[in-house]
Amino acid sequence: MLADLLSIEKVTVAFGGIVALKDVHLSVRDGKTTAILGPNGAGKTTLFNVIAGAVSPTSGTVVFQGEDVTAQSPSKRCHFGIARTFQITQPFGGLTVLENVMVALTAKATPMKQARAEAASYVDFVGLSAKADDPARVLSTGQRKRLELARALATKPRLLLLDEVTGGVDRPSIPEILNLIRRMREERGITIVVVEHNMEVLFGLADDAIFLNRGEVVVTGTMAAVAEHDSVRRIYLGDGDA
Amino acid sequence: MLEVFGKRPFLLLLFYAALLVAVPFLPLNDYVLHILTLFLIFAVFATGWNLTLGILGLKTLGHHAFFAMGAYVSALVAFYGGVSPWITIWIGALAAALSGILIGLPILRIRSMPHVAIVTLAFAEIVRLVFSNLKEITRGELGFWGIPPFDPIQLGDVTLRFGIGNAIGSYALAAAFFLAVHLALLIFMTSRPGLTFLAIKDSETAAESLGIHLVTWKLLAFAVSAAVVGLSGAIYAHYVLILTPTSVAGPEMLITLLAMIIVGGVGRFFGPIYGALLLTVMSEALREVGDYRMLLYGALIVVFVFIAPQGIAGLAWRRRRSRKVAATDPAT
Amino acid sequence: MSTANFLELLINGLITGSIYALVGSGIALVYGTTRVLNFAHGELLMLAGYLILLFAVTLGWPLLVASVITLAIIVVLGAGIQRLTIAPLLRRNDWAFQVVAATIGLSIFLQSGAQLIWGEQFQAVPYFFPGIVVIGDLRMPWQRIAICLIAVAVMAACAIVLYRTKLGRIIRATAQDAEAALAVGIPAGLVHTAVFSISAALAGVAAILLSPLISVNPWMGTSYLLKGFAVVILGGLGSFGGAVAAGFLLGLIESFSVAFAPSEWRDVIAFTFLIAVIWVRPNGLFSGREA
Amino acid sequence: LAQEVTIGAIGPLTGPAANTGKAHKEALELAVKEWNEGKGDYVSKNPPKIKLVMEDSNSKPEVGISAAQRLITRDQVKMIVGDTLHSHVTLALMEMAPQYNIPILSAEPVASAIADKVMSDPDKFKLFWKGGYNSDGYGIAVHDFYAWAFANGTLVPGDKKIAFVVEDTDYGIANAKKIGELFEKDGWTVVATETVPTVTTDFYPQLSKVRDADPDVLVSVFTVVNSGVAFVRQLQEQALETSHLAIYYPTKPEFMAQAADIAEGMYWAALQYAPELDPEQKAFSDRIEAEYGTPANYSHAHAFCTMEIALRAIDTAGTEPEALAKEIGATDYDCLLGRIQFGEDHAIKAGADFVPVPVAQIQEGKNQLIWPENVASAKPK
Amino acid sequence: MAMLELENIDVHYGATQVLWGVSISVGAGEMVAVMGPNGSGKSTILKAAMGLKKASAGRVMLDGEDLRGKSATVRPQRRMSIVLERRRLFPRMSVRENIMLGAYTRTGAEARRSFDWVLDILPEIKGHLNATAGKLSGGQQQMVAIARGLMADPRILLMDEPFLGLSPAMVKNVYAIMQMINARGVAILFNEQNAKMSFAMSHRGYLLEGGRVALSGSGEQMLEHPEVKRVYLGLREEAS
Ligand SMILES: Nc1ncnc2c1ncn2[C@@H]1O[C@H](COP(=O)(O)OP(=O)(O)OP(=O)(O)O)[C@@H](O)[C@H]1O
Ligand SMILES: Nc1ncnc2c1ncn2[C@@H]1O[C@H](COP(=O)(O)OP(=O)(O)OP(=O)(O)O)[C@@H](O)[C@H]1O
Ligand SMILES: [Mg+2]
Ligand SMILES: [Mg+2]
Repeated sequence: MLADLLSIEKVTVAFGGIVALKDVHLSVRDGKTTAILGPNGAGKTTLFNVIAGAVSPTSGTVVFQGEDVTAQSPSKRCHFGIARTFQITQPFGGLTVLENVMVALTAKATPMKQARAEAASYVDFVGLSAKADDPARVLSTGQRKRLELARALATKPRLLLLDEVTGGVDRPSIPEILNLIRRMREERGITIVVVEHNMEVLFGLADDAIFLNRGEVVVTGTMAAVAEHDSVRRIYLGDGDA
Repeated sequence: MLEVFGKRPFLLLLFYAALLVAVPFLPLNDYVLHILTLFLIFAVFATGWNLTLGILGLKTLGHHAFFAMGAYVSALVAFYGGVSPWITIWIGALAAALSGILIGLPILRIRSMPHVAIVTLAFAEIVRLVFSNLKEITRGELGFWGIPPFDPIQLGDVTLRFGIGNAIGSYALAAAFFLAVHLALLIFMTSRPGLTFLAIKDSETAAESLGIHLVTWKLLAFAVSAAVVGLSGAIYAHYVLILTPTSVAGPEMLITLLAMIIVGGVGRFFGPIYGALLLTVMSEALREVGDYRMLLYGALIVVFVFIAPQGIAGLAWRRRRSRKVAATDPAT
Repeated sequence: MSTANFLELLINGLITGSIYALVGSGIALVYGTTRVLNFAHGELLMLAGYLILLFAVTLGWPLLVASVITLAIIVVLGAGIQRLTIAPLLRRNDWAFQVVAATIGLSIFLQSGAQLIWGEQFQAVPYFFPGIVVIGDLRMPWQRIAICLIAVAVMAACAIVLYRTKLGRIIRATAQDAEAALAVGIPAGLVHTAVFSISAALAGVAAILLSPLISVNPWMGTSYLLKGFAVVILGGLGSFGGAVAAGFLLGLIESFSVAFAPSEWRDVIAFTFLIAVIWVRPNGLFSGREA
Repeated sequence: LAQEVTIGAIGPLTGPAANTGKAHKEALELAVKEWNEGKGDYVSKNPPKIKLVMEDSNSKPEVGISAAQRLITRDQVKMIVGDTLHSHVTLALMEMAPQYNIPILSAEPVASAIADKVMSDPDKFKLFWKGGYNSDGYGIAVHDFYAWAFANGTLVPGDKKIAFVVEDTDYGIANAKKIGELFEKDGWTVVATETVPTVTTDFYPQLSKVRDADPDVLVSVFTVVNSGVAFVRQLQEQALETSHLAIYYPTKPEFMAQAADIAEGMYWAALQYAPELDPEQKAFSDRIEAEYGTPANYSHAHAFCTMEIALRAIDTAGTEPEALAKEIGATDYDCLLGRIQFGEDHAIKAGADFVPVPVAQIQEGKNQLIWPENVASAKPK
Repeated sequence: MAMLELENIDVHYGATQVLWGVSISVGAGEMVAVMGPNGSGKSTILKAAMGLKKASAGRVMLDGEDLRGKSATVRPQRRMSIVLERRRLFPRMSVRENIMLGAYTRTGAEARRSFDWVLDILPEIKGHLNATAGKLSGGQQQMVAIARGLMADPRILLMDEPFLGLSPAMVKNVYAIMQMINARGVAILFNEQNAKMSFAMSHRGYLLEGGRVALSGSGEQMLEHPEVKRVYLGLREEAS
C-alpha cells in the first residue's frame, strides 16, 4: 500500500459553541487527488485551515509525511511542502502580479533573478501575463483566483490545497487550469486536496473523495463511489425528490 | 516594487552622491552647511522610519524614541565611559535596535493598526519621561551637555574636525553616513527582504501561507528600522552636542518627521529624503514667521494627504505612469 | 495610609478616570463605527474649552445656556471637520493611515492656530459648582464630584443610543461595510458624520467639566488624547463599554501610583501598564461588545 | 559717529514660553532704541549706534544653536544676548562662544549648572557671562527667611518637616534640592518632593500625599502661572495646615489677578520687581507701556538690565571679543533690579548688597515685602 | 420602456478604462444574464447600475429617470437592490442584523414579514441567525447576502455571481428562488459563469468582451449562437 502523505486523526475544531469539525479522520494518498465534498458550512475550509496551520484544532493531530505537524505555524508547514489557496482571495494588492508569485519563491530562498524568471512562467501558466506588471489590487474575481493558484504552485508544494480554485473563473479558462493542475501532479508528483462545487471539474481531477456534513465525515472512498453515494446525492447534489 | 523604488534606484542614488560631493565646492557659508547637515541626519531618520511605516506597513508612531535612544546611549557612553563616538554611535544604534525588538514583540502579534500606533506612541512617551526623570545621569530637561564630538581625522595635510561649529567636517560626515545607510538599505530592500516586507504589508495571512515567518521578518524590519533611526540619533548627538528629552523625543519631533515622510512619500524609498530636504530648508526659511511653523506643518500634512497622498516621490511617479498607461491602454 | 487618605485617592482616581472615560469613549465610538483613529479628538476638547470660556466667562452667560451652545457649536464643528477632512479620505484604498496622518496634521494645525489666536496663556474658568463636601477628614469640592456624576450620566445615555435604538444599529452596520450599507440604502456618509458629532459632543462635555480645573489652553487636549488612546486600547479597540471601564481603571492606577511613587513617574507607570497589558491580553482587558 | 554695531539676541519667541520671550524682545528693543536716541546710560562721549537682531530659540537647544549660527554667519553680530530665558538653551549656546570667538551674555537663566560649567573650564568659557544669579540664590533666601521667622516667633518649626511640590524643570528641581539641603543641615527632614509636568493643574493626588506626610513648611515652584493658581486654590480646598511658600509664579501680574483672595497669607519669593513700591521700576514700566501698550513685568526689567550691561560694555571696550567680554565681567552698575556685579563663576551676584532676593507675603490681597527687614514694607502676619 | 437602462456608459478605475460604451437594458419583470471572461467588466456593470461606481460617460436610467449625479441611496428607495460580489456582509454584525438591514428603507412590519419569508425559502440560514456574519463559511455568507438582497422586496434585483461558492444543492435552490421571484414580476440582472444555466433561465443575455458588449440577444438565441456554443458550452468534453 502506498504511504499516506497526510493523515488527520480525530480532529475536532470548535469555535466557541459551534463545532465546525467533529472527530474527523482523513488519509490522503501520496500522488493522488482527494476531493472534499460537502454542503455549505460543512467544515471544508476549516479542514483546510487545520491542514495549513491557520486554525489549530481543539483536539486531534495532523501528520504530514510521517511527522506530527499539529503545533507548527503556517509558514513552517509551507516549508514542509503544504501550500494552499484561499476561498476568499488574499492577493498582495500593492505588489504586481509577478511579484506576488516571486514572494512565494523567495520565501524559500530562491535568488531574486531566478525567482523573477520562474515567476513569469507561473503567471503565464495561469493566463495572467497581460496583467503581470499590474498591481494585484486591480484584479477581478476570476483573475484573483488564478493568481492564488500561481502563487500556491510556486511554493513547489508536496501537498496542494485548492479551495474552490475554479469558482468565479470563466468557463473557457477552466480546461487550461485543469490541465495545468494535472500536469503539475504528473510532473512533480504533487498531491492535491481540493474543495470544489463544480462536479465536472471534480470528475476530471479527483481520485478519492470524502464527504463532510455538519463537521462529520459521512462517506469516504473513490470519487466515483462517493459521488454515487445516496446521502451525497441527497444532501449535497440535491438530486432526487428534494 | 517599482512603485516603491522607482526605475533605477541605484543610479538615482549615485546621482545624489554626486550632488552631495559637489556641495562643499560651492561658495556656501557655515550656516547653510549646518542646515544641510541637519537635513542629511533627518533624512536618515526619515528613511529608517519609513521602513516600518511605509514599506512594512506597520503604522508606528514612536520612532522618535529610537532616535532619542541612539542619541542618549551614544552620548552617555561617550561621556561617562570616555569611549570615542566613532564606537559609541554603534552602541547607540544597537541599543535602539534592542529597544525596537522589545517594543516590537508585543505589538507584532497584533494585526491592528491602532494598537501599533498607540502602543509605540506610548513607548516614546515612556522613553522621553525616563530620560527626563533620570536626572542624576542625564540632567533631565536641563539638557545633557559635554557630549564629545567625533574625533578629528587627518586626511593628508587637512584635519577634518567635527561637531557644531566645524561645518565642513560635520557636513562631510553626515553626507558619508547618509550615502552609506541609503546604499546599504537599497541593497537590502531591493532583494528578498524588501519583497517580503511588501507582501506582509498587504496580506499577512497569505504571506504566512507562502512560508514567510511573520514574527521573524517583522522583528527584523523593526530592528533594522530602529537601528537606522538610532544611528541617526547618535550622529545628531555628536553633532549638536546637547540633548534634551523633549527636543529629541518630544511630540514636535514626531510631527516634524511624520511631515517629512508624508510630504516626501510614505512607502517610497526616496520619498523621505525629499521631505526631509524640503522641510528642513523650509523650517529655517520660516524662522521669521516662527509662530506659523507648526501651523504650516500641520497644514502641509493635511494638504499632502489630500492632494498627493503618495508625496513628492509619488507625484513624479504618477505622472510618468499615467503617460505610460495612456499610451498602452486602448490595446487591452 | 489612613482611610481618609485611601478614600481620597479612590475618589481622585474616579474623577480623573471619568474624564479619561469620556475622552476615550468618544475615540472608541468613532473608531468602533468608522475605523477612524481621530488624533484631532483632543483639539475638539480644546476648542470646546475656548467656547465655554467665551460664553460662560467672557460673555458671562448662565452655565446651562453656555454649555448647550458650546455643545451645539462643537457638534457642528465636529461634523464640519469630518465632512471636510475625513469623509473625503474614506473613499480611498489606503485610508486608514491617511486618516491618522490627516488628523495628526489637523491636530497640530488647530493647536498652533489656537495659540496664535488666543495666545499661550492658560485661561482660568471659575468653578461652576461652588462649595466643598466635607465628610470627616475628606474634603471634596462639588466641582469635582459633578465631573464624575455628569460624565457617567452622559456615557450611559450614549450607550443606550448605541445599543438600544435603530440609530445605533444603523451606526454599527455602517461601521462594518460602508459600501454594503449604502447598497441597502443607509446614507453611510451621514452616519459617519453623525457619529463624529456625537464623539465631538463627548469631548465637549469633557471640556466643559474640565475647564475650571485645568484652565483653558491650546494644549489641553494633547495629554488627554494620549490617555484616551491608552484607554481605548485597554478597553478593547472600539468597544464603548470597554473604554469606559478602562478609563476608570487608568484613573485609579494613576491616582494610586502617585501615592506610592514620585509624581514624575506617574505617566511612565500608566503607559507601562498599557504595554504590559498588551503583552498578556492583546485584545484589551474587557472584551466588551464590539460596536 | 562710530560705526553701527550689531548685537544678536536669542529667546523663546514661539512655543509655550513665547509670552516671556516677547517681553524680553520688547525690553531689549526699548533699551537699544533709547540708546540710539541719545537717552542711554552712556559711558563714553561717542557711543556707537546699535542694531539688534533677535532670533527664536523655540525653547529648544538645537534651535538656539541654529539661531546663533545664523546670527554669526549671516548678521555678523559682535555679541549675543541669550538665551534670554532658558537655562538648557544657554548650556548649549555657551559652547558657541569659544567656537566662534564671540561674547555671549545670557539673561534670565538661573541654573547653577551654567556657573558650574564655566568653573569646570574657565579658560574655555572666558567669553561667556551669565546675566542672572544662580538658583542657589532662592534657596539661601528661603532658608534665611524661615530661620529668621522661627527665630522671632512669627512661625513655629513644629516637627521640622518640609515638603516640595515643584515643576519638572531644572528650575523647580534645583530650588527644591538647595532648600532641602539647607533645611536638612538645621535638622529638618524632607518628607516629600513631588515633581509634576510643567503645565499640571490638578494637584489632588500630590496634595493627598503631602497631607499624609503632614509637613510644617511646604514650598512650591512653578513658572506657569496657572499651575500656581490651581495649586494655591486646591491647597485652600484641602485646608492643609502648613506654612506655604511659593517661588516665582507670584511674580506674574496674572497671579494676583486670579488668586489674590485665595492666596491670603502665603509667602513667596522673590519680589524683585514691584513698580507699586519702587519709583524707578514704575518709570520703566511706564516707558514699556508707552511703547507697547502693556505695563512691564519682571522679565522686561531683567532683559532691559542685561542689554544695558551689554551696551555699556561695548561702549567702553569696543567689539574686540576678548576685551568686550572682559568689560562685561567688570560691570558694576546699578540697574532696575539692584547692583549688578559678576562673580568668579561669571554669574551675577545675589544678596542684599547686590541683586536682592526678597520674600513677600500676600496681605489683604496685596503684596507686601516682609524680608529682609531693611527693605520690608510690612510685618509678616 | 425598459425599467433599468445603461446607455453607452464608460467606466474608469483611475486612469484605466474598463467599460467602453456599454448599453444594457432590463425590462420590468425580465431576467437578464451577463456573461464574459474574467476581467471583462461584469461586476463593474452591476456596480455602475447600482451607483456604487460612477460612469465617466453615458447615463443610467431607472424608470425613465436619469440617475446621473443622484446618490446611490435613491435606488434602494426605488426598490432596487444588489447582491454584491465577494459577499460584502457586515462582518462583525449578527446574521439577523445583516438580513434586517436589507430592509433598511422599509417599515418594521413589512421587514418582519419579508424576514419570515426569506427564512422560509433559505432555511439553511435559520440555524445561524445569531452567529457573527464574518465567521460563516463562504457559502453561508453567500446565502446571507442573497437573503439581504431579497429583504428590500425589490422590483429589480442585481446579483453578482449569486452561485459562487454554493454547493450544487444550494445552487438549485437559489436558481429556483430566482425563478420564483422573477415569476412574481421582479426583474433580475445577474452575472454568472455557467453559460448554459444562466442563458437557459434568462429572457435575454449579454456577452461581454474586454469591456464591450460583444453579443446580445434572447436567452435561446444566446444559447444557440455558435460563438457561445464553441467557447462557453464546450466544457464537458474537454474536462472529462
Ligand atoms: N479598483 C480597480 N482598479 C483598477 N482596475 C480595476 C479595479 N477593479 C477592477 N479593475 C479592472 O477592471 C476590469 C474589470 O473588472 P470586473 O471586476 O468588472 O471584471 P469581471 O468581469 O467582474 O471579472 P470576474 O469574472 O473575474 O469577476 C478588470 O480587468 C480589472 O482588473
Ligand atoms: N472563525 C470562525 N468562528 C466561528 N465559526 C466559524 C469560524 N470559521 C468557520 N466557522 C463555522 O464553522 C462551520 C464550517 O465552516 P467552513 O468555512 O469550514 O465551511 P465550508 O465547508 O468551507 O463551507 P463553504 O462551502 O460554504 O465554504 C460554519 O458553520 C461556520 O459558520
Ligand atoms: Mg469554504
Ligand atoms: Mg466580477
